[in-house]
Amino acid sequence: MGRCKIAKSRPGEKNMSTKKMETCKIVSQEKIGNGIYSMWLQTEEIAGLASAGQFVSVYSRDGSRLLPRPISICEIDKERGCLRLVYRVAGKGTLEFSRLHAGISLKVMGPLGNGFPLEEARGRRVLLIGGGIGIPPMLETAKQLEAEKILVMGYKDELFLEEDLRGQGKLYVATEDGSAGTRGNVLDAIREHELKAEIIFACGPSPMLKALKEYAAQEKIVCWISMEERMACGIGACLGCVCQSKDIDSHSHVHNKRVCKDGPVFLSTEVEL
Amino acid sequence: MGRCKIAKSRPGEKNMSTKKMETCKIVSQEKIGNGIYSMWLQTEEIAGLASAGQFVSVYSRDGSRLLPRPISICEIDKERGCLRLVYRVAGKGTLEFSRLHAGISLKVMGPLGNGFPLEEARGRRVLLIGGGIGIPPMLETAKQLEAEKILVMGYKDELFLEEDLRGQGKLYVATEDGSAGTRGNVLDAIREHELKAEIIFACGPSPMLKALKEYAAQEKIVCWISMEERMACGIGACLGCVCQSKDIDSHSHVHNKRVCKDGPVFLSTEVEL
Amino acid sequence: MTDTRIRIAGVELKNPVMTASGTFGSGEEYSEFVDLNQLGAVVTKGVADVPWPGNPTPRIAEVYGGMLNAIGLQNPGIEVFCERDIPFLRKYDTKIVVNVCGHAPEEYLRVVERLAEEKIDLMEINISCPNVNANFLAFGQEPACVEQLTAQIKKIARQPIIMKLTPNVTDITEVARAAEAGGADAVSLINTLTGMKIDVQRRTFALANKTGGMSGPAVKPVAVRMVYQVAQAVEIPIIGMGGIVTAEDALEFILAGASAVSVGTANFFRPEATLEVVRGIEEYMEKNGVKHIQELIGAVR
Amino acid sequence: MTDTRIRIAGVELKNPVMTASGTFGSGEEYSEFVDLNQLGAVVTKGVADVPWPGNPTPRIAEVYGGMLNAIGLQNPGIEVFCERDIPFLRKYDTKIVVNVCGHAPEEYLRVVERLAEEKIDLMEINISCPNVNANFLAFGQEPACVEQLTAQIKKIARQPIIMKLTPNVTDITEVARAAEAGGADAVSLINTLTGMKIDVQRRTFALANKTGGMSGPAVKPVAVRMVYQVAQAVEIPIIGMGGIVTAEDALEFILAGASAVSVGTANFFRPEATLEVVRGIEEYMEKNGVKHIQELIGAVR
Ligand SMILES: Cc1cc2nc3c(=O)[nH]c(=O)nc-3n(C[C@H](O)[C@H](O)[C@H](O)COP(=O)(O)OP(=O)(O)OC[C@H]3O[C@@H](n4cnc5c(N)ncnc54)[C@H](O)[C@@H]3O)c2cc1C
Ligand SMILES: Cc1cc2nc3c(=O)[nH]c(=O)nc-3n(C[C@H](O)[C@H](O)[C@H](O)COP(=O)(O)OP(=O)(O)OC[C@H]3O[C@@H](n4cnc5c(N)ncnc54)[C@H](O)[C@@H]3O)c2cc1C
Ligand SMILES: Cc1cc2nc3c(=O)[nH]c(=O)nc-3n(C[C@H](O)[C@H](O)[C@H](O)COP(=O)(O)O)c2cc1C
Ligand SMILES: Cc1cc2nc3c(=O)[nH]c(=O)nc-3n(C[C@H](O)[C@H](O)[C@H](O)COP(=O)(O)O)c2cc1C
Ligand code: FES
Ligand code: FES
Repeated sequence: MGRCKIAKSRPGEKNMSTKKMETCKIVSQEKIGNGIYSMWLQTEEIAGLASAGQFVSVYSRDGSRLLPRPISICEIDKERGCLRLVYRVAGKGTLEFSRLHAGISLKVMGPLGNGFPLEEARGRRVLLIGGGIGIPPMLETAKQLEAEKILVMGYKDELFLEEDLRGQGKLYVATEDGSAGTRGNVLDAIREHELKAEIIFACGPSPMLKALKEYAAQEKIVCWISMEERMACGIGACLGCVCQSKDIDSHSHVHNKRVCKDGPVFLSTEVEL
Repeated sequence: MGRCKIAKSRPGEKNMSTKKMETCKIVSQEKIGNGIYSMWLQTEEIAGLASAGQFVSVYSRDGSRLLPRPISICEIDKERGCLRLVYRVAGKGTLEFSRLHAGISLKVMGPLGNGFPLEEARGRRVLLIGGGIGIPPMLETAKQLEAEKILVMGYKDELFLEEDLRGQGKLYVATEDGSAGTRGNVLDAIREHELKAEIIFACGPSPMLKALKEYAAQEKIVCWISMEERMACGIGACLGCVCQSKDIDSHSHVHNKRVCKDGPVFLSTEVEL
Repeated sequence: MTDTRIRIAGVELKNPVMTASGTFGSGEEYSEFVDLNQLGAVVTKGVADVPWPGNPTPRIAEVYGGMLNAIGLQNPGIEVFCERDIPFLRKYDTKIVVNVCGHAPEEYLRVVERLAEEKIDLMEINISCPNVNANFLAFGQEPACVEQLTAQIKKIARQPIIMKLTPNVTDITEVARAAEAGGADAVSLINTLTGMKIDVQRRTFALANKTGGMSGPAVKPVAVRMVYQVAQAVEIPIIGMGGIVTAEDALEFILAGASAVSVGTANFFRPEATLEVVRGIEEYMEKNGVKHIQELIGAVR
Repeated sequence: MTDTRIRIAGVELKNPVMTASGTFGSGEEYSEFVDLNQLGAVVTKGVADVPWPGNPTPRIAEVYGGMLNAIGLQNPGIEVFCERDIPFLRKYDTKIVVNVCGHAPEEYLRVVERLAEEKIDLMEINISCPNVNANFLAFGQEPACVEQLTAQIKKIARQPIIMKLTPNVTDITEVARAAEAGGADAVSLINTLTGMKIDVQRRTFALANKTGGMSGPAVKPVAVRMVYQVAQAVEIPIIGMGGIVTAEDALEFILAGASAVSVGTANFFRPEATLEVVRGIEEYMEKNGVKHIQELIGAVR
């Protein structure tokens, strides 16, 4: 129940009427890596409502693909009302997005889910960890966080967003092929540099999150992780996107939490990986 | 069988390898009437192969609509390799087309079907009749025909393409609401002006074609009409687009002819309306 | 002025537009996008006698023009439902249809009995969820079972019941007639078509459950056909669904014989779809001079 | 080097890609776009003992992600077919599969008998066309009828026979088992799903025949599911179809248990679809180090 209180203070849960379905113009589209694209969207209200670690549902323009593509918010420009999404071409939907140029519109719903609990980390020593296409949300999280920030980013080979991240704190990099930073994964980098923190915020592939959950348990530190699951509604209605929860969830009354609404950011101890 | 020989000499049937599937850039798109659009397409080979009265299959860019939209060829610019299509927004597919601007590409297959037998009419007195959205193909037909041309075009109210048509022969107009030319349909115009001809080429709605068929029978003149039917393949393989033939058809061995391949232009006496 | 009111088993709906069970939760999530007061009825996610955890993930897969789901009827159980979801819905001026699921007749009966005291308007009995049983034949596919279950439920039900039919049958009219014979007040159709998707890169099933229920625009032609067939076979009202996104889609069902319609998968990509359908039907009626929606029901034969 | 050869009832195909009956004529029209020599087999439009005029028009309606057809099996009859279409196809280095239709067993048997003298490789027996009979139940939906017809045909057939199954049944494994019990050399599935479209502006059916057979990408999940089910139920080879457009689609069917696949509706909007599927399968095999296509058949369980 302690957790519940924390959750209540997380962004996105305060107000019932915070999600918008909008048609957003693409402001810019840029290839920033091998199959990795960065897109700025002009929103009406979404950017204003958004916080770090939340995501948006992006809809395909082609009627054969109806479900949303959930994409994390990489940067928020509240002044201009713009959102930055950084995504990898993984299939037909993201391929479509990557081919759209500035001026074309996309249907976007958001902001969705609960972001990272920045208040929890304020003034503390924080490890911000991103792996692969889990790196983008860590940028806005780093930007907003008022704390001692240590960034650890794990790549397969080619780096992306590292310029943007470098300004946000001490940046450590791990690459699987050893082409930059530590050879290996983010935990290898953490161990190599003997990095220590009071709290972890992380987003990345399941194996990484699983390893971090164990690491945090050993080190007895609080660890918040952002999870992924296939989605249909994106707002908590269809029960498509659940992850297993340690305890019986107060909404579902079974051992399931909805990634889209109860997450995507969870305490590592409240979910099974 | 006499008809069969005529058919053999119609454009499009000579060579087996005359149909192309191409991705064509839109050169221009213009609204020329209430819900009526004119689009020029840059083709690779289709324009070079096309003749008057043939049509093309235009494919939607949206994966929810897979079947072709058959659209008649309104004008052919062989030198530039361009085709003009004039179409009415009738549903979702044509609505989509109408929203595309120059530079965007469309998948087009063609040229399809058999056009008007221009040779049959050379040097004779010809009535070129168009009704509604059947008017566009009569433009290229008029342009190519070396004959004494009398054009009779029937509209609901607002005129379109009449500027283009006026240069091609003596033009008579009928409008249902009487706002221009004869009040009524094309036959009313023919009767009002006591127009006479040795041969008719016509395209328009079924009731008009039916009336012309009867008129031609009474007047004992040869009448070629261009028919419409729902299509799937557009090339004669699926048997979706048949019309009823008076005699047993030599291909189908039943009383059916394929509009897409055996037509769309038929002798009025060879089909039931 | 157009009159869109319809009646199902004596319950009057202000218009024929409902939500489809399982696609709208109990209305709370979508109340951010939709004024529930404007809907004919809200149909809730299926509820069982006890909480069900549902299937493992992935539970969702996209398919061409639609989706597969294998939620496996996760639900918090009837007690929580009565305490939390019914009071929420009762704040709105809309009818409440509770969708009921179970593994066996006793389980359905327990839920129906529990609902007797509740202020709900209709019950929809889901006998067609293909995701629960490992064997492919569910008992919603056997006319005799359907008739029997319907009769058992009718015996104890305080509210009128709608039997929800599966499309995964040779002859849906047989099943519809069985429901009618058992005393059903209405039938609703279609539930999802059983489908499968294989991930060729990973060489696995896209869904943990292997098969899932297919829904969305892709299934509409099958749904319209079945509604038409059932409309020729039974006297009780039909609630039509399967792929409805627009008012035009809804009108296809109504013209085929449905008295009301449900909007399901469309909510996921057009949260305001239900309201758009309500408005679009009104516009169609006005444009075509249709005074009462009744004139449209089954008008195409 | 990849080996894409497969065998169906002793007939070796150079690759598992065929055309779907009724979507490719007898190959002539598409030979402008496709080198028929590169196809595993050409399956012809259904042929009956005498010419059939088919249904009135409209015979075609577009639906979301697919189409409805109610051609009604128009065909020139077996005599013309043998004189014209078989000689045309015999010019190519591909296998010939003749699709056979009829209203009653005697009609099928007359066609099968007439084909005995012809140099064709396989016969595909269409027992599932929903467009011919006014009543909704065709005899391809009754396992007993299927077994009996299969046995009758097997008695006189000189070429191996493929029984083509309808998806409009509660349990397709029952029908597949009946075909196997009757002696079928292979089964193919799915034929079209019965659907309906209503034109709400004109308030009429979109098809003159009211209902039509649905095909195209929209039906693929149902087709893959049924191929998987049948693969668990029978020993004879399966030819999978329903919505295949790309090599990835074809591989779904193969991984689910199909030995070969047919490309149908896709020909209408991608005339070169068959060849693209052939090439795409080869590329997939090369990329994934699959030496023989056999390794993929039914590999996902
Ligand atoms: C909360 C959340 C945040 C995400 N943030 C990002 C991000 O910032 N950048 C980024 O590149 N990717 C992100 N992803 C993953 C991204 O959603 C998928 O890569 C994308 O949906 C793939 O779509 P596709 O059409 O290209 O692939 P396809 O495989 O063709 O998609 C088919 C279907 O599967 C779904 N799907 C496929 N992969 C995933 C996945 N990994 N997670 C969820 N659904 C999936 C699609 O949404 C679609 O419905 C995020 C996922 C989640 C759940
Ligand atoms: C040989 C031929 C030539 C044609 N030439 C022209 C032309 O030059 N200009 C023009 O505006 N229209 C022409 N048409 C009609 C045009 O094809 C239809 O208006 C168009 O296909 C409608 O598509 P939609 O998506 O807007 O309508 P929808 O109603 O949404 O289309 C649904 C389906 O029905 C088919 N369909 C709808 N109406 C027709 C129709 N009248 N004929 C055939 N199929 C139809 C569509 O192709 C599509 O498959 C021609 C038709 C034929 C057969
Ligand atoms: C995610 C999801 C969950 C569903 N859950 C239920 C359910 O609990 N009970 C039920 O009767 N039908 C359920 N259905 C079926 C829908 O109510 C509806 O019958 C079906 O989806 C067809 O309509 P559609 O194409 O508009 O979605 C569910 C459908 C989906 C997509
Ligand atoms: C226009 C059309 C005509 C068809 N005619 C036949 C036929 O004569 N015999 C037959 O067995 N199947 C026929 N079919 C069914 C196809 O062979 C195939 O089983 C079905 O369309 C599913 O495959 P698809 O989705 O790839 O088209 C026809 C399908 C279409 C679309
Ligand atoms: S995607 Fe529907 S509950 Fe999360
Ligand atoms: S559209 Fe296929 S035969 Fe004419």
